[in-house]
Amino acid sequence: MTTDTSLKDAIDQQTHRGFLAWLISRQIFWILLAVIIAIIAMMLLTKTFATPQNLFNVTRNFAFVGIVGLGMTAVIITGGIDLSVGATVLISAMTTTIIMHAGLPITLAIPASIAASLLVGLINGVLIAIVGMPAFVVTLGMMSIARSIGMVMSNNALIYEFGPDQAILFSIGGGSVVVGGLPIPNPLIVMVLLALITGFALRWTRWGRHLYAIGGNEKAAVLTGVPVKAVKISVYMFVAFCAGLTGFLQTGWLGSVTTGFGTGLELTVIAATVIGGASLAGGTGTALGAVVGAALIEIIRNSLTLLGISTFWQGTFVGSFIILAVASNLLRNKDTGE
Amino acid sequence: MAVLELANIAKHYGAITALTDISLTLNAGEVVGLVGDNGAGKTTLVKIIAGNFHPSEGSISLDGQVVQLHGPKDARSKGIEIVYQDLALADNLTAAANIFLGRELTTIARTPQEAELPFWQRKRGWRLFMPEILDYRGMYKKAGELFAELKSETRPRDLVRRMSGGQRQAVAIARTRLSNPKIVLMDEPTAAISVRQVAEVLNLIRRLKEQGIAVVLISHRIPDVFAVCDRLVVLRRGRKVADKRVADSSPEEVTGLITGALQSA
Amino acid sequence: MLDSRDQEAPARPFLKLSAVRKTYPGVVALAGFDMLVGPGEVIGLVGENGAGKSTLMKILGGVTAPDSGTIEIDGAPYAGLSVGGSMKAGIAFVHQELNLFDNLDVAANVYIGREPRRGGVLNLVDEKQMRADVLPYLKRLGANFAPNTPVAKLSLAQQQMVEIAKALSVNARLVILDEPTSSLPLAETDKLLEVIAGLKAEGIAVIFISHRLHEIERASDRVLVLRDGVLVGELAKAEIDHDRMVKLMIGRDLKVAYAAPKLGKGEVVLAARGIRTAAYPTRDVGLELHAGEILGLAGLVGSGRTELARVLFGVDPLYAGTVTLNGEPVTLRNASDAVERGIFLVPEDRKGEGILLDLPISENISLPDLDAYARSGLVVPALERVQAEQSRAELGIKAPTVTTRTGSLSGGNQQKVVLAKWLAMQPKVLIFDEPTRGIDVGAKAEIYRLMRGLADAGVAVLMISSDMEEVIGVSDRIAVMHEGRISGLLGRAEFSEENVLRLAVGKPLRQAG
Amino acid sequence: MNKKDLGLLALIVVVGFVVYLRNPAFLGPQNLANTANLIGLFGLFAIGQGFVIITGGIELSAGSMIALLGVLFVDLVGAKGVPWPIAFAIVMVLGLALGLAHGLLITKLKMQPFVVTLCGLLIYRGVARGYTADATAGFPFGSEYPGLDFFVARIGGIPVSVYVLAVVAVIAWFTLHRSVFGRYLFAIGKNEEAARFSGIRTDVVVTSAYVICAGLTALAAIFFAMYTRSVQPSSQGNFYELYAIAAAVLGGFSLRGGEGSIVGVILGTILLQELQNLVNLLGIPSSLNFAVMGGVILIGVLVDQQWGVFRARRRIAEAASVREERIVSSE
Repeated sequence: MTTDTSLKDAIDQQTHRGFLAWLISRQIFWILLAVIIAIIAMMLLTKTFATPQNLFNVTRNFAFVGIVGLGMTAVIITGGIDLSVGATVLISAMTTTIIMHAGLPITLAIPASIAASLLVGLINGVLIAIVGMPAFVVTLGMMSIARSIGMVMSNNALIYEFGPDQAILFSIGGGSVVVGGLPIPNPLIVMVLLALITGFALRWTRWGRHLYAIGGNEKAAVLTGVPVKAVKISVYMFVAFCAGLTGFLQTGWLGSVTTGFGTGLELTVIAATVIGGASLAGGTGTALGAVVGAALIEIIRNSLTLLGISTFWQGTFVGSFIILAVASNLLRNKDTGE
Repeated sequence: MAVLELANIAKHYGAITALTDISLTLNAGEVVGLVGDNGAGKTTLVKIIAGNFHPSEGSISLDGQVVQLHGPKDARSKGIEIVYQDLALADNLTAAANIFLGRELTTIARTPQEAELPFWQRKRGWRLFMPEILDYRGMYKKAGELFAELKSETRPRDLVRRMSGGQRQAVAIARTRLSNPKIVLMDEPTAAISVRQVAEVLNLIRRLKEQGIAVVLISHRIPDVFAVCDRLVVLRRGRKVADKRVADSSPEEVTGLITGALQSA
Repeated sequence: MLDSRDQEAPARPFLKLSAVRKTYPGVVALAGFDMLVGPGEVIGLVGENGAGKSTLMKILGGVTAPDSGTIEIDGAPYAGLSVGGSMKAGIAFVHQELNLFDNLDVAANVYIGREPRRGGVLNLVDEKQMRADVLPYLKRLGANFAPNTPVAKLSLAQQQMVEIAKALSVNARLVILDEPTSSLPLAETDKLLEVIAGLKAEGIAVIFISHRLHEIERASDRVLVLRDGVLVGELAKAEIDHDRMVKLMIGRDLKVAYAAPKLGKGEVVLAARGIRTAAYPTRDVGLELHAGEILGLAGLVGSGRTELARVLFGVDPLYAGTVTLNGEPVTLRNASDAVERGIFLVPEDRKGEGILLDLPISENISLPDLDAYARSGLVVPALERVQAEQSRAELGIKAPTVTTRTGSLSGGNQQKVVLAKWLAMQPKVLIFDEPTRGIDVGAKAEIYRLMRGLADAGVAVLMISSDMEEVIGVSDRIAVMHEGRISGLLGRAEFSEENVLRLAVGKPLRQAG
Repeated sequence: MNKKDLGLLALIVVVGFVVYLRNPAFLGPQNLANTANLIGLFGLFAIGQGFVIITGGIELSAGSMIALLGVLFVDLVGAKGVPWPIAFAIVMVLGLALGLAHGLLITKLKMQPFVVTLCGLLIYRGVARGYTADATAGFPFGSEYPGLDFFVARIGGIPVSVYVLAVVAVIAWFTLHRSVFGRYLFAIGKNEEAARFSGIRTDVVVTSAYVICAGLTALAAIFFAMYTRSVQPSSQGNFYELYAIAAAVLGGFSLRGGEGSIVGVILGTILLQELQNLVNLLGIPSSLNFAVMGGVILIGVLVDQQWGVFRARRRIAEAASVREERIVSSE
């Protein structure tokens, strides 16, 4: 009957746009394209880029930014921001270090470092969601506090001895799994798993849906019974968890911890998520975006090294790239009248 | 039997009295217009019905049973739904996502009723072992049915950002239908939309009425109240000054009652 | 003084727009708009959202420039105004969402953008001067707050006064009030209308935009109605009334000329008795439809008219009651039962239910009766096209070819395609549900003509319509529905808007005399 | 001065007094002059930050800008032998140009200030390090630059930077609180759309705010370069933007825009420096430095917010009592 078919049509109706049109309207598509072009260019320009060793390094380095970027994306989707992730990485690393340096087993260090990070996230979340302070101010304050607590914990010294489980620690953070003859660094595996989980959660769970709702219209979310406070706290704890994971893995990779650990990471991570298409106004962002954004940043860094340009220029390139990406996105959307 | 019965409701804030001795009954399938000037107590009364405020005196009965409403969530679980004036929609989500906001269908919560329960109260059984995943198909389907029921042209997959005022109203109203409410409170649904969209919204209200839902319509627009309501209640300075069938009243009389030119009717 | 009294029209319009046009990608916001505003005139401007009001306001406010057309203010031509230019020319705005800065005080808000300055390198603001300047304006408006009150502490109505004081302070010659009453409580609206009268008395022109038509009615000297970027109506003071405005706004402005039936009332073709529909399962509804007449079916939306039509067409189940066609009872289990017997429906939702937008005209017409176009089971497109050509000529369907995609036609021509498909099958009963909704003025008249032509050919026509003018103008009899039953039948002598309305809301007719 | 500023001032006095009791060196001339100098340096670009925050924007690149411009200044004077007034002019012009670029990206391309200035942060630091190959820029050993000492001189025992700050603050106060331009800044921060409809050229005003901010930052950069004598491109000015934002937030600026005062931002700067000083003088491990700062920011905003909530409640109560009077009088 006519009514039934029209109802079915209405339900099945997709936005009337071709796949290609949809694709080129996505910032992430262009960024992915840039990544691929950069990789091809590097393979042609240098002999060193495509070597397993270099790729191993690149993927491992970007995994750290990617892991935190996944958490940051979730925060940014809600319209928030977390400036304290770098300091949280330090807290996690310091906790790991101190526990293992004291000769305690790694099975204690892992949960302890994650717990310490979660605590930072919990405090952030409570101050933002329950007390109602602006995220920028809270996490800015927390960044100072957490970093300085990290410094106090280490007593400002370089620690490079990790007790009896040192080998396990190093093999987790710095090791790799050989797949088909290619060594895949462990952090990359963690990142891929986490990206899959995050992507899944954002798209398929209530929690993910609630993040987008809060970023889109927080008041509406409150009025429709979304547990806004709980979700907000959980999201700051999630990003802190990601930071904690990174702190632990990075400790294992570097084999030593200094107080400068994770300095400036928050900005790199925010840069990665913004490149990946998340808007600081909230309501948009994807897990894939965070990973691709992080990859691009690392490839820029690596390319500069291989091309013999000082890596100090990295910030310049990354910054310019963000401006380019965001500006072109804005201009593109202006054309389509959105 | 009356769906909702308010008996001698009063609300004081300290020494200040916002509402005095309000009694009101609401029957199934009845549309009651609640009118009054700003500050007359409409908002307070609605917030009491919605469970935001506790009345200082008096009682609220639902289906003949005296109840205490502990907050909006409790009111909602007892069958009272509210359409807020600003509609409370998330622009970046689809119509279906907005309808199910806060009670998404998942592999575990298969029906809107189940989705409203806290997760530990949901029936699980063997489903416990499944991951809880959003049921997009189910939500689109149910949303489509709701729109069809309301005879609205809104499509479940459209982003709210791209919708007209009338369609947004349809989304907000469809949301209330999800839980088979007995009472829907609508706060100024026609305040900021065009003439044609007003007609659409009034039709939506009529659909609710047809389905036996009692509607409380708060509005400044007297013509709308007369177009759709069966009965109207006029508040002035926290008191009920009139409660009569629309057929027995006139816009002039109501305006007089609101402004105080007429004392009571 | 003396000669100004003699003149009919204001000597020189303050504002004159001619042929102003503005398009945005894909949308014509204003399509050649003309307007004259005399000094001291209060003009009501109404129109639906999207009618072009806001574009017009943006042009007058200098926010956007028109694509073409001229603006004259006090005789001086402008190609496009700038924000500052519009202000200098004496145009002031009071916006719907009050554009006040609640972190500043009243005087600062009134003078924002053009503060009196003490000069110097830093260009300091002369606060004292500013506050002194604001005071007389506040007094004129009867405001009871001081110029240095923070705006955050004012009520909505008081804030509105600040906005109007701002308009006065620029020595505005034209004040544009954009939905000023939408957030005001009822009692304070009167105050605003007084202020408007005051402005008028001082020779300041006012353009008053509102959806609250009663206020427009009270305040305006003249009303302009915008629709789809075109001025669709202009009402002088005496002509302003609520219904006229609504009709102009939503586009039912056609004066229908009643054409008397040629045949006179014929036999009863269709009789429905004791029908119960899903919408009103407890109410009986019945009506009789004669050959050669147009029976108007009026009533409020939701009164059960469409449901009745759908039952008669067989698409909705019949819960109770009987339908007889030419005296014989018929069972209508589905639409094809109805179609077989010559009962056709032109549905309200034309695009969804009436036609298939993606098919060519010819295939839409042949669809219900494909056997007639088939030879040994195969549809012969040539036969379809022959019929379609014939229909196109008969009904005046404006389309390049009969194989044109139906969706690309205008609303009126789509409706003709729906009609054509039924006319090709010798209808006995034709039911129209809101036949002219969303159809432009010219095409409407043609559809009315076709309906009358059908009736004259002996077809029984049932027309559901919410458009009062249409019902009264086209029908030979009117049946009015109210909450699922026929609340009254009117003969031509009894036709009036009041009678139809009374029946539609369930009140008895007033006794004549 | 409003109540908020008075509260801040009281806090500064109380903290100062407590520190003095624990360590009298706090009020010694050497310590005072040193702290005053730092207040002067930080105050300069904190005021600039204030101009940006009042429009509802943010400037994250101040620290990197201080490094880049500092490096350039030292390099021009020390290595390239450019006379210092010319180098000064070049650096100032460059700073203003960077501010202009930020302003234009924000107003013309409608990019978020956070994104634009975050990129500025990355870019300028990168350029500074790349340009010097991460080597510290300094003056040749033993070289003398007559006139340059002006930047680090003391007049009557008070560092020049304090005088400069005083002059800048007075001008800024008049600009923000008494001038037409300042009025527009407040208006835009509250409601940009409405400001545009009031005939304010919001693009120009917002861009000017970023130019002013960058200009003051450039001035501060030169002072910092002269203060440290050599500029380490990787660390000079690190996190200084956060100091400035913290000072502004403490001084009553709202990050949403439209609120704030010059007196407030200066008091905020003073309080932050005083706390830094406190950490040093009281023998608190310097690693806790950041913790003290972060804690102060958090507590400051928390108190301010709770105060706001309290005031809002009181206002509702007042409004209610007025209404009650009306009801009583009408009956």
